[in-house]
Amino acid sequence: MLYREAGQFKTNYQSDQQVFPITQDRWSVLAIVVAAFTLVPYFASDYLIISILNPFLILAIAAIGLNFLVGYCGQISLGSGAFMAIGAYAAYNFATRVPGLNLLIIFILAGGTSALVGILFGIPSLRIKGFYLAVATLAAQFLFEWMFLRVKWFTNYSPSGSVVAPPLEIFGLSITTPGAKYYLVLSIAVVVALIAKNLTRGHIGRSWMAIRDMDIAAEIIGIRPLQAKLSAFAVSSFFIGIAGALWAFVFLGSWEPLAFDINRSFQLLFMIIIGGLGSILGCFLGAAFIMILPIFLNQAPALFGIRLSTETVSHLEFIIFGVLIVFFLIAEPHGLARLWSIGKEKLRIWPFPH
Amino acid sequence: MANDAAKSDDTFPKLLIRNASRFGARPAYREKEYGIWQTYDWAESLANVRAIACGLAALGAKRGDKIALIGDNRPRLYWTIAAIQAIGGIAVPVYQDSVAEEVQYVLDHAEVGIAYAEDQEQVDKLLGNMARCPKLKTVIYEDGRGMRHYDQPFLFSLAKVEELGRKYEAEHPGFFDAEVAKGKGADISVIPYTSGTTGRPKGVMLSFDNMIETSRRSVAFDKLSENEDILAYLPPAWIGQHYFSFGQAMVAGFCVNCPESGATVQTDLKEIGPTFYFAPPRVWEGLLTQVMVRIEDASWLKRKMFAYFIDHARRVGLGILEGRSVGLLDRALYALGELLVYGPLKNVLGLSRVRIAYTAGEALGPDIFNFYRAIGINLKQLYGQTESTVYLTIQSDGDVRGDTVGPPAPDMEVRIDEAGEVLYRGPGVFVGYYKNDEATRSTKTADGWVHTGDAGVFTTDGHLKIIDRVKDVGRLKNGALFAPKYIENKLKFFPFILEAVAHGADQDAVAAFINIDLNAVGNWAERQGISYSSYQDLASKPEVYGLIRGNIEQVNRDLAQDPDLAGSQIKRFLILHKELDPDDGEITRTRKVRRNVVAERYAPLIEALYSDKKEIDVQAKVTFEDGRTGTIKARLHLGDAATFPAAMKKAG
Amino acid sequence: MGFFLEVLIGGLLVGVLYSLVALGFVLIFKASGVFNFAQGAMVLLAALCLVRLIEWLPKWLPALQNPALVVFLAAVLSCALMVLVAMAIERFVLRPLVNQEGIILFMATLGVTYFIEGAGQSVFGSNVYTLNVGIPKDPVFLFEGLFEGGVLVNEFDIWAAVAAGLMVVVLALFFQYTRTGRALRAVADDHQAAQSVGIPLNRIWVIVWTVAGLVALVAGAVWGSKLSVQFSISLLALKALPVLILGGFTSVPGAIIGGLIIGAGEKLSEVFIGPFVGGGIEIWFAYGLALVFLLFRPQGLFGEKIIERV
Amino acid sequence: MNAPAKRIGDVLLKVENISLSFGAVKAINDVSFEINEHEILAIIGPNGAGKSSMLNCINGFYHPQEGTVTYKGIKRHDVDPHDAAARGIARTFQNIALFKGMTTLDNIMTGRNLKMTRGLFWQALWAGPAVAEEMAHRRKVEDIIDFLEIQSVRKVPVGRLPYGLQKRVELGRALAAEPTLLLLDEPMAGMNLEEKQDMCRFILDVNDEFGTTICLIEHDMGVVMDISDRVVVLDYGRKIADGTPDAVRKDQTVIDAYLGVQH
Repeated sequence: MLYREAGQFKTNYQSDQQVFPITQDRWSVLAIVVAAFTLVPYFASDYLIISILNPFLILAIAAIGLNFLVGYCGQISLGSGAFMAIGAYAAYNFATRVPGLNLLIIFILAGGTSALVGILFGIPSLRIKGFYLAVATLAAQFLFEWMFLRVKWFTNYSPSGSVVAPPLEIFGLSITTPGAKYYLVLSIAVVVALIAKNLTRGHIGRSWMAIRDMDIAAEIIGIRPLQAKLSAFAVSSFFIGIAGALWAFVFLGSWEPLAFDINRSFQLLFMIIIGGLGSILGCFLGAAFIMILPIFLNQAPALFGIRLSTETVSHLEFIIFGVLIVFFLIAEPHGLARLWSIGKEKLRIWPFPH
Repeated sequence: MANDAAKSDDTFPKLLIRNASRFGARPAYREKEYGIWQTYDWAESLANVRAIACGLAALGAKRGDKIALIGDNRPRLYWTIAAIQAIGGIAVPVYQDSVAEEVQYVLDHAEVGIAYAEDQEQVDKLLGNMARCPKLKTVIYEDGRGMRHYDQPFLFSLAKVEELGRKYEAEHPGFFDAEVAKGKGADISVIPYTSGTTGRPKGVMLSFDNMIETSRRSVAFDKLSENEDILAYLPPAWIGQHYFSFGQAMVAGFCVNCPESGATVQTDLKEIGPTFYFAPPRVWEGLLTQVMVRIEDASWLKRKMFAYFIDHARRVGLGILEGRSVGLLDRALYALGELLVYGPLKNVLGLSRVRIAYTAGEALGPDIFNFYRAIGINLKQLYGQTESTVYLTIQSDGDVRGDTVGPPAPDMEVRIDEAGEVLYRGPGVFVGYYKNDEATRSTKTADGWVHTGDAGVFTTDGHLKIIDRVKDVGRLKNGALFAPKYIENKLKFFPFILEAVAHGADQDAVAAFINIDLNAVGNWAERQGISYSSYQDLASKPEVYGLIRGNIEQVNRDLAQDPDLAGSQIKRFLILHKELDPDDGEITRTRKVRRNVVAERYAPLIEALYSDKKEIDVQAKVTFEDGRTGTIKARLHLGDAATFPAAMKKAG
Repeated sequence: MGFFLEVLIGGLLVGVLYSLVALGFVLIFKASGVFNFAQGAMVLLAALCLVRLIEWLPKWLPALQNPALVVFLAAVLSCALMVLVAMAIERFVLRPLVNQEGIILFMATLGVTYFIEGAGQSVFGSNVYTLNVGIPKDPVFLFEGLFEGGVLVNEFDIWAAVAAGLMVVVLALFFQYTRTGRALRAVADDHQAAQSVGIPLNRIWVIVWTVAGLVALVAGAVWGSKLSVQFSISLLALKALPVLILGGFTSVPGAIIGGLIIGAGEKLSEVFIGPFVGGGIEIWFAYGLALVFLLFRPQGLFGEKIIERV
Repeated sequence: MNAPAKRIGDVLLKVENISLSFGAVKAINDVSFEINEHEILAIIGPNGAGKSSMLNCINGFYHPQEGTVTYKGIKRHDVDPHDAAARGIARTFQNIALFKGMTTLDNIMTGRNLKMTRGLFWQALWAGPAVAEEMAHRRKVEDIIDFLEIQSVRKVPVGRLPYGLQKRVELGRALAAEPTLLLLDEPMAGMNLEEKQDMCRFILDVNDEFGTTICLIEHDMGVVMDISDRVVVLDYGRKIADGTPDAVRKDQTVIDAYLGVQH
């Protein structure tokens, strides 16, 4: 209905293979990004930014990272919580042990460390597949959870194992107000989404998807499984690491290993399942869904005037979560992203049926 | 047009040189290939034409030589036409889907020396005819796919011709410009062969003046500029396509877009979104049927919304399109309709950028015509023929009606002689029929008037209304006027009827053959839960007879309103067991019925219609897709249709 | 030496309990190809149901005071609940997702895990309950003859090991020799093929999930009384994973031996390696062990060899 | 227009005494044959004769217990699939092995991955060399799409294509690697007459236009006799005939094998 595609023809391959070939899509995404940078910080309350928008963006970055591995390369990973933790503690150590480093460099180094560890834990994926691989990543999860608790060097010998993020400042600007934090996280999220889109539409992305769809055929036409899987693990862990650093520095402020436990891994996995495996948009939709649902559940009873004890609310949260996961897997295994693209398809051939 | 300016651009090569200097980097031709629209600007086009022209000269082409072109719409085809004309040659376009002997007749009749064929399929047709075309010495091909082992000496790829051309021009500097300068308005620019419904096709000689003078007027009439985009998808040999994508394109300087292949025209139309669009009636009818069929499957809500807004558009749309005053509420509702239905519909059909659209060749049903205008497509009627270089009568933006073909085109005089035949005179009048003076004399009178062969009448507000072919207009036994095409067009306005042939001359009543539209009737049958196996099976169903009878009786009611046509209401009809097919010679390539062939081949059926038989067995020879022939046996029902008393003769 | 033996036996006994939980996984994977992550939650549900019923039954039916009878009735009612849960899972989760790939089904069981944890705790309450099903807990000394102080072992663990051993034997017989057992193995190989020979797929799945529920009940009872019933029991699933890796997803004996290795390995590593590295390593040691094993035999001890065809 | 006699080059691939067994089952039993350059060699034989296994040995998917494969002069006991692909061996599969999650265009582009080398950095920025490389390879793939006449399904996910078209896309992916040796595993299985004729035309054009050597497995004798230069016949893992189509057709052992005369 909103699309006017007549007359949008392509005269070169670059415009034919761009991220948003249809003008209406390009303009609407541009509008959203501009609004996110201008209107949202102006109108949104501090509470909304601090407790919803910032975590949503950071988790979206982590979801993009995990989607590289699970959605695009088909390697199941239950260890994303640990990789976030590596990002957080690497950033912490770089910040404290190497003073004067620019914040962005710290994040990139944190991502790099996480990527290296990711490659290490990617090696088993060459011989084992499916659930067995899930166990290898689970081993990473527990190993690092234990390591950050027990090996004091990482936490700079703080007694309780919890650490405090250093004051954030970048190019001389101190980042303390919610607005500043929001801008930092938003700009990183936009850059990450763009990089993700570029990686998945090039030949690297295709080799990942080939491994995911039929790894035997991929190997025979010349794709090195070693290179493809390890690059997926590296890129995935890199972005999850950055998300971990952001989560610790910007959102939590001070944290201990428990903040990155197995439930975080499950949460990220749910985000990309519900959001849509193999879709960058799916990461944002999934992150938004998983963030907003618990908040909605807490507010909802109040709306209908029934008072519920916090305990029952948290149980209710579990129940509804469980039901929704199963519902989505039955209704649309490809998640919100597929529903979104079907909706878009309907609009494009409106008024005719899909 | 100032007189001296005429000298510098009175031929297409000169126009091309002017365009290359004036528009330079603007796109002149686009072609969908390898997934994207390959674009060639005016400067590039001129360079290629220069190389081809010199190449043709290198191959021995002389001024006045006829060079045939057989192929689909491709930038290289149009460059070759311009190149031929640059060295004084005459282009002879041939239909690309005509069979070998049709090609042979044209090549031999036009004494063609060199032929341009697009690909292996067309080259094979030419090679097959070499023996029977003594004058054909050289064949040029564009797409060499599959011809690697063709080693005939007289076969050249277009690339080789361009290479020869560049070498030739190096040896004869200034040759190209000198040749172009020799060209003048009166020279013959192109000889298209009419797909005559009667007898052998005739070559219509059209001079540069014919083409350029009429193009200048029509470009000015519709205010076409170099920013237009058109889609060249109809056969290049048809005068209409040649006029739009060569005549007007060179004059106005707009871009000609060539689709990837015949199968992808619909998607290419949507991608390009042309601003100036021409389509024969069957395309407009087919599109509307397709829309109605697809909407049937939509959800209840969408169907209701669609019906409501289309109904609103039918009431208010024409007023808005023609700028008449319309109530504020209606205008607001129409705007909402534009957002919800008309805009998306035009977008899906690829017509949202259309500024001017034409239909011609056959009559188009008024309600189909008004449907497109109602949703905001500026569709207009025009009437013309090859001999008049297309534009004879044309409707202007403010003065459009569904049932007429409009007032005479600029500087074109049109009159009706006592026999009711339409005659015209003006700049578009053709030079004559090639090597057929006898036919030229019978068509062109001494003082320059041309017989169209169509019967027509002028309405009170100066619009011409075409009734039928003069020779087909007959009288019933009781003297009532019988115009078969007029009746057939009314029948074809119903989506279920694809083709109709009316009989009645010198009979006491009118009877009709009906061809059902498999797509529309098949879909209707599914909805009614009627199962059918083949076209022939569906055509013999009693329910389908009932459906068609309803349509015929509706036509009879319309005919009853018109006093002098009330007598020719349809009393008897039958549904043919097979579609009339160009391969069987029953209709022309552009789907015009060949009456004499049909009358002679189906004589027993006509006879049965005028007897009181209820059924008749029939055996018909059919040629299949790959040329094999077979016979079909079928039992046809003969149906009766109710007729209505004539209305009182209306005043005036 | 005695101390080593003591730790070893302790480890082995705990290993048996791990394999009990692992059995639940193997059963469902063998019969439906689904890696049921919700097995841990089912153990928690069964334990919660058992312990609360034991508490509530005497209140609801004052006539019923004899503890043995109470426990017995609670156990029966818990079995009924597990059957209901099995049917619900089959009806609302498995049937709509029939022949989806393994990863989709695996994620569905994640959803089921959350649901059961939420529902179970809201119905039966979510704090810690001590469970006593009458298995004596006092320590006992074995093999006094061999070593000076003999080996200190908790009698409870022995009983638990016996219960687990009994359960394994029953299951092994059930799978190998009964008609339904054969049907189960057929379904595990190929859903369509089994259906084509007339095996009622839905009924089979209900049976499988019920049996898994009963195994969960026994595991729940044993773990419940050992560590008392609390939310952390549902994390048992994470403990059972390495056992499955070692033993292979599809073999019952594999689950038992895998459990023993993991149980012993954990305890030994905790006691002998732990102190050097800061302790608490058993949480990831089991995974490390399984991972190392996996690199040499990707399909575990007894799992079928993975053959890839083009 | 009869095509001029095809210039058959020297030996491109030599298979010597290959034996392959799965446990007790002897799939291939001491088979040797050669394939010359620009030749179309057909491997025929009843089901289970070891045809597909032979292809899998040539491109390294199976490692035979005995025997060697010499390709372009390099003798290998265990061929590594990646290495085989890198040195110009491409293949299609008996039951289509396309990447269901991608469109036709992406599937064929994946065929070119060996030739695309730009690293992560440039890909991430989607700038300079990475884009230039992608566009150049896209242009090559468009030639193949044009050659196989699948322009209209360019952006359609392969899962939705009819069987005949999927077979063509798979051939396109193999061609994208610009192979010198093309292995076709029953390219025309399950096709109707018209689709078979198209596929034959494509195979002949590939051999003729690109000079690719082709080794195909086919059951349809009509096709084999028409388009192949030489035929190797396998039966129960053993080579029972090797020669021109006509010679093989008259060979008594071949006739027995096909009529199922007991060994």
